[in-house]
Amino acid sequence: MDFSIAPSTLKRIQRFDKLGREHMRPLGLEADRLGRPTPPEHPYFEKLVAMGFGRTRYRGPTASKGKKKTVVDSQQKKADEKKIGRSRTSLLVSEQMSYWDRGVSVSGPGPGLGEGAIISMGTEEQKERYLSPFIELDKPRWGAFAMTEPAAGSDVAGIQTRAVKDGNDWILIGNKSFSGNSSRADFILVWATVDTKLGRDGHRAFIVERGFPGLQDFHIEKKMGLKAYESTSFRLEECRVPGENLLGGESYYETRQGFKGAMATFNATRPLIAAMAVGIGRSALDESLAFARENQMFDDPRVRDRLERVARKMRMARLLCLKAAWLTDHQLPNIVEASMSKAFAPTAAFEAASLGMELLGLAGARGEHIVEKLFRDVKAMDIVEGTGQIQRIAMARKLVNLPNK
Amino acid sequence: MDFSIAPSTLKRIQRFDKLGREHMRPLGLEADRLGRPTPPEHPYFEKLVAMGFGRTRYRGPTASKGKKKTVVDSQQKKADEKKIGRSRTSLLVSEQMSYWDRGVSVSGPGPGLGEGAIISMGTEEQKERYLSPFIELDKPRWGAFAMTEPAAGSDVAGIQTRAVKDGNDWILIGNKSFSGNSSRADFILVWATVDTKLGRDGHRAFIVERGFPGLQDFHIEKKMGLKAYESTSFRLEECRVPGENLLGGESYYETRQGFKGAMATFNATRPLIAAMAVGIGRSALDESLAFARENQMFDDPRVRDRLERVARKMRMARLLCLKAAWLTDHQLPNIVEASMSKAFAPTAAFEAASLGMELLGLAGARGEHIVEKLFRDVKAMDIVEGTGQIQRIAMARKLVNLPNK
Amino acid sequence: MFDLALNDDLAMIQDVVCRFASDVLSEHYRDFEADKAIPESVLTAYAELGLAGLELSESLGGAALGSLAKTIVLEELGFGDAGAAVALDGIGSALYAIAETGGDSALEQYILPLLDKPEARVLLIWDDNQSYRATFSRVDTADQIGYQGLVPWVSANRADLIVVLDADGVSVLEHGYSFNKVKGSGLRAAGAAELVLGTDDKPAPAAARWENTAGAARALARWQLYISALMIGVFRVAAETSREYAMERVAFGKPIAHHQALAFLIADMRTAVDGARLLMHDAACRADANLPFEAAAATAFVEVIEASMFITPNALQIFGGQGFMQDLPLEKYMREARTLGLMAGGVDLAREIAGRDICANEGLVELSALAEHGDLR
Amino acid sequence: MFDLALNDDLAMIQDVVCRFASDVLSEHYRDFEADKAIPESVLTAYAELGLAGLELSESLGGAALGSLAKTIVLEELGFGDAGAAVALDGIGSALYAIAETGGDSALEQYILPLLDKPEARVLLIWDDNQSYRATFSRVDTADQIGYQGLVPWVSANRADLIVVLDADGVSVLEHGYSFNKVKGSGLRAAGAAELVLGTDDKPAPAAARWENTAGAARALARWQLYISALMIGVFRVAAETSREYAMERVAFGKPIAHHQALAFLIADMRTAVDGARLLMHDAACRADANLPFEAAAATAFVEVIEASMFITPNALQIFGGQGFMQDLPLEKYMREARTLGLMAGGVDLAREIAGRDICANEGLVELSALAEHGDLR
Repeated sequence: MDFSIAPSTLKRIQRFDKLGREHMRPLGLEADRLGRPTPPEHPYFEKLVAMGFGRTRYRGPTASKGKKKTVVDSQQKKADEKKIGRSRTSLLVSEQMSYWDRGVSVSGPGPGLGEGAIISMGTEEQKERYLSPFIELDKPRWGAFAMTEPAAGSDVAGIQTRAVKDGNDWILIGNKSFSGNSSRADFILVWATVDTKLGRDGHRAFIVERGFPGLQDFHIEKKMGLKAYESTSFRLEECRVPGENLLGGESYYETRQGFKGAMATFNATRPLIAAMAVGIGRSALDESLAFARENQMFDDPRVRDRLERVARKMRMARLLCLKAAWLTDHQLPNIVEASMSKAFAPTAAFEAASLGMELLGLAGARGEHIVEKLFRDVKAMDIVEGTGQIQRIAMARKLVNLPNK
Repeated sequence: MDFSIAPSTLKRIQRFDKLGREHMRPLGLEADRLGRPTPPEHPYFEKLVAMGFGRTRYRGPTASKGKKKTVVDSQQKKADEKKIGRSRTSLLVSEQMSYWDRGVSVSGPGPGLGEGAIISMGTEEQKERYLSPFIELDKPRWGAFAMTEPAAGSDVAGIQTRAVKDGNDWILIGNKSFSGNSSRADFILVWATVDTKLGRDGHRAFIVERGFPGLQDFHIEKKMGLKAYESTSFRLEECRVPGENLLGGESYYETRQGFKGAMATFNATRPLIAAMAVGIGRSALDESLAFARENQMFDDPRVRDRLERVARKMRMARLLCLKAAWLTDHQLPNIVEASMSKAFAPTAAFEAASLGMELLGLAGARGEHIVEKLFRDVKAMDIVEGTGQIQRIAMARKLVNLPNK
Repeated sequence: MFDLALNDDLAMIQDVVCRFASDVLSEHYRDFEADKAIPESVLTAYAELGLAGLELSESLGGAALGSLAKTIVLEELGFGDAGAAVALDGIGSALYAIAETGGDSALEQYILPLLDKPEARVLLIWDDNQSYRATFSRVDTADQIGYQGLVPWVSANRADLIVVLDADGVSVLEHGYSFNKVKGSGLRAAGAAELVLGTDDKPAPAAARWENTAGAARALARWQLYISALMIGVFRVAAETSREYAMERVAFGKPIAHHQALAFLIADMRTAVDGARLLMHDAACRADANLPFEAAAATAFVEVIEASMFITPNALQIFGGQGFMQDLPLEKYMREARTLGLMAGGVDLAREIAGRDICANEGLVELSALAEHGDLR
Repeated sequence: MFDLALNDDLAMIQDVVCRFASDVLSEHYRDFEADKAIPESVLTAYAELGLAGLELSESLGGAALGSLAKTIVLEELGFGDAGAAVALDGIGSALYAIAETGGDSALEQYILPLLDKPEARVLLIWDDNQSYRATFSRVDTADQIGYQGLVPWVSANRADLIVVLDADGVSVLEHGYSFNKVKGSGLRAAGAAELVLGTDDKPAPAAARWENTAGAARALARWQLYISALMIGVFRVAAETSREYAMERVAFGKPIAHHQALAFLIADMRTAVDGARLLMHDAACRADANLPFEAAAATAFVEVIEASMFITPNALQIFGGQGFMQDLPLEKYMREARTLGLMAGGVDLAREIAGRDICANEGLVELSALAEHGDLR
């Protein structure tokens, strides 16, 4: 058993501290003050690209053709080791970026949430066409992902956007909401259904390019917090999508059972979101402590006790996240642990922010302190990727064989 | 709106303080130390009888024959007023008795939990035969009630004890558990089913007299707490019960729908149990405060804060109980409020006892302090008359039309 | 005897304010918030209800209604829009601070002239003297009591009077203060500013000062009740709105309210609303019966604050992603609840009062305001 | 890098103790409790596992295993029977108190002679000097350190040695103390008595005393970890037992575990188990890596105590009326958990340590024992 962090990981994490302090946090506060996302033309995004952020994991069309074999063994081993710690490392990086500003961290350029699906399900042509521009970015570019609908929420099986085959094309009809960066994206991975009665079996994913006719009515939503990134709703008004933009091609959906099976034992996203909550909570805790220190509040045991409680819950949240990621790294089933981290961390982080407000008192009510912003930011972490209820259902399926129905 | 207690009620409550201090509390501690119920021949029960406790509400066969009309108006009005406050008064009396000792208060002689059912459902002959001895008690006498079964718990619809008609008699076959005072009772009101598939519709209640053949294997259960009263399991080994002992007679069960309908809008028992929890919790709080005062612990704000929290929750619990009882008194629907009080009070009382143990520290671990006993007593209040889960289901049926299935 | 029915007068008042709140306030809350102000027409409409000074004695032209009546009015206003409520009842709990320490003559001098002005604003602030929380201080000179420093946030952009409450009494300031607008987190409809008392070299002078420790304690308790009522309004509407939504919204084949865990959460939210409300009414009835109510009010305030941080975030959560959007009022409920809980000295002051009261109690603990001829022990 | 796998040695130890606990302890817990003692045969059987002094260095004949190993052993014993565990590991955390302040020579003198005696008992007690909780006091004379007063309860009926830990160091008493049997609430299997130190006119003399503030702090932290491990064993078995029962028991037409609210409760209980366990392992690994672990241990202890009062009453509750009966161990789990949480100075001392550590932290908060070449900030 080992609770240490490898120095290489620590270094990767610390890379973000300068960026976070100098850019992410100020940008987050600015967006909050102005009540609008950081515009896509902001130099910060250029800077990120220059620093090498926003790139895809996809290595280009040649990568899958046996390039690996030319790598010498020791290098291979090192790469493997790195790979084996990948989930834990990404988790800690996500936490640290959210520590500086979760909204800003999500606003950054890159292929977006759809990247994993494109890599795992997409055809070679789709990967090349849509991910290649993200191998070395020439400028800030975004990809987007659109599953959620105004009336669907966590019930992803219940999506209503229809996909109707029309010759070689598909026609998409429906509304999407809460889609990150989609008005600035080169493409949006849109989930639709060929038949609402089929549940998940009816789902199809389409890569919809900016400018496709019928992709319209982008509306940047007014959020309670996390204002630095755009969360957008849009309409698919009989949006025509070429047949080759069906993710994975027709054949993929015939063998889909295998994909679903794999998904049922692993979940890598939930611990990531949970870790973001930990980042927000730690930020709130640090700022509360700083305020309490400046104002000589530490002599009051009731202040100390509440700070202790919040710190303890954050600590526990982080460990739960790491456990879930460690399981992922070892290809061990982690559904219980992934959902556990996601069910736990956001409420702990909320408590951190709420306590911060209590300690700040009227200084918090001014609406100009970062703790007040974090109090508005944090609630989203308990909603995205499934609420606490959804997580507990996932846990209970494993723990007590809770039936799906 | 009025939060005061009528002087007459206050007087009724205070009647129990001397009895409680001098008898109930010491008896409760003694039974706990000895690990067995107060024996039925204990002089305390004689004393209760002499004081007029243990009597039935049933007024005898003449009462229903228009005796009321001879009462003059002012007396009638006073009686009505008294009657209208009855639930609130009983509630506060229950609370106060539990404050002194909940186990002892349940051990007292009287017709028991079946009294209400016998009065409302029983035939005139049944009332006279079984309740008349409780109008003026010649000696300590008990009636008992047996619904729960070893494997049924809160799912009362699922009772398994079978009732089989045999000529004019009924044969009862099954096991009952957690039945208060039943080994010392003159009669036990036993619930059985004519057909398990019918659920509640198949239920029948029988008055089983001590000595009926097949009523056997009484076993006084070893409990965690509340040791002063006997909680007993027994067997019905083809126990033969005369047809006239079917509660209400055959005809009653044909019109049963009406009875069920009435029950669906009122519940008077849940707030009573909740009030008992409040009594236990107050007792724990008082003793914790006394300990803290003796040991000069009040200067510590974290001690004060936790006492404040417990006192606040107890206060709130009592008000929720009173609200439910007030609704009953005014014949207003109270299912939500009754279940609310029952869901809330026992956990608040548990917290009171648990905090008490924390304040006592090692003095609590000795196992000789009343707070330690209360810590063991209190948990039962969260189980009898339905756990918190059952209460929330009842609430949700009203609040969000949660379906029965 | 314990009875929760409202008498006819109070039931009528509740009905009138409830209607006003739903017709006039709950539709326009986003405008109020954006403008950081209530339109004159709304101020006038509220004034026409004739509720100003309802707590004043008849000799002062009031309705001689008590704390219970006030909590009923405020809860309904809070149900509509808590920020608007603060602006509409512009004199607010400052009235109590003056009444409890300065008495009728002080009310005549300072409050009555403002009573018929719909736009009147009197700010009550808490002087947390010597505490680590203090952000301004009292600076007395030979001939004058003065205040210097700032209050980081007040729910106003201007004020006709400032009333300073501390543990020993109350001061009134008529000038020497100024406002710097700030963004504000909750209650923006009533304005949001930093209040500056005096200048670097000159404190803001008190026009009057009444020393009265017992009165100051009662004034604080009434303020706590006042804020509690607004907060209960806020979380009651949050609980109601989310309960209704949960019954309509279908997911996984049935209304989300029929998933047991959510049904239970809704049940617990209702319990939190009812329990907090009973504690508040208990304290208000004690106040109206001239019984000690300071500890009861503090207790209610603590419970209300805790309940608000359980109910409003969960109400938002029930709406999922939509709850996080400003198109719906759920996010506002959460902000307003958090902000209100910082007022009237905050939760720790209330805990301190309630806790000390519990510990001071000799013998058996009185657990309720059940009192007429003697308290239940 | 963060890794939760046990190495082969630890996995083997865990397996052995787990088997011992389930074969030998969990069947007989009611007998142990009634007898307030563990039969000699069981003591011997445990001694034969060879785990005594596993934390001692190899030069002292130990296995040089660390805190992590110890927590694994104790958790498994606690899973079987926490009262028995206290008696079986009769030297217990007193060993750490001596090791951390007196070092190897002290261990050689006081502990090694007892190591091969299965019935050896060394009692560690906390001297809450000057606190309102203190029930005995240190009475020093010119030539001797002494102790007078009583400890209201200890989990023993006799002791070979008493080890007194306070904030500054450790004293050892070889005689001058006596035991009065009491009923006990939890851990009765290990005995239950009031410990009397000295007599009215004569304190119990210390045979040795080591002053070492840092060592004393570490000793307390190890004690907290020790108790935490036992408690985790207790609430893990409570959670497991009730989860299994909930899957078997049918009510309202399906296993009670399939009623969503209960399913959620079971999920939350698992979260509480896992979270508390991670905090404990984190602290134990810090200790084994010679990093500061006092605050981490205190944090784990607070969490473990809170989790125990969530898990064990709910586990009982899942069994309904049967849970309240002594035929099943659920009621015992609740009693043992509550009792264990009063040991090692109790929860408030731990809160104090953890809270002061948080507040002492300058700059960004370190939130974990994630440390190798530097802590995460």
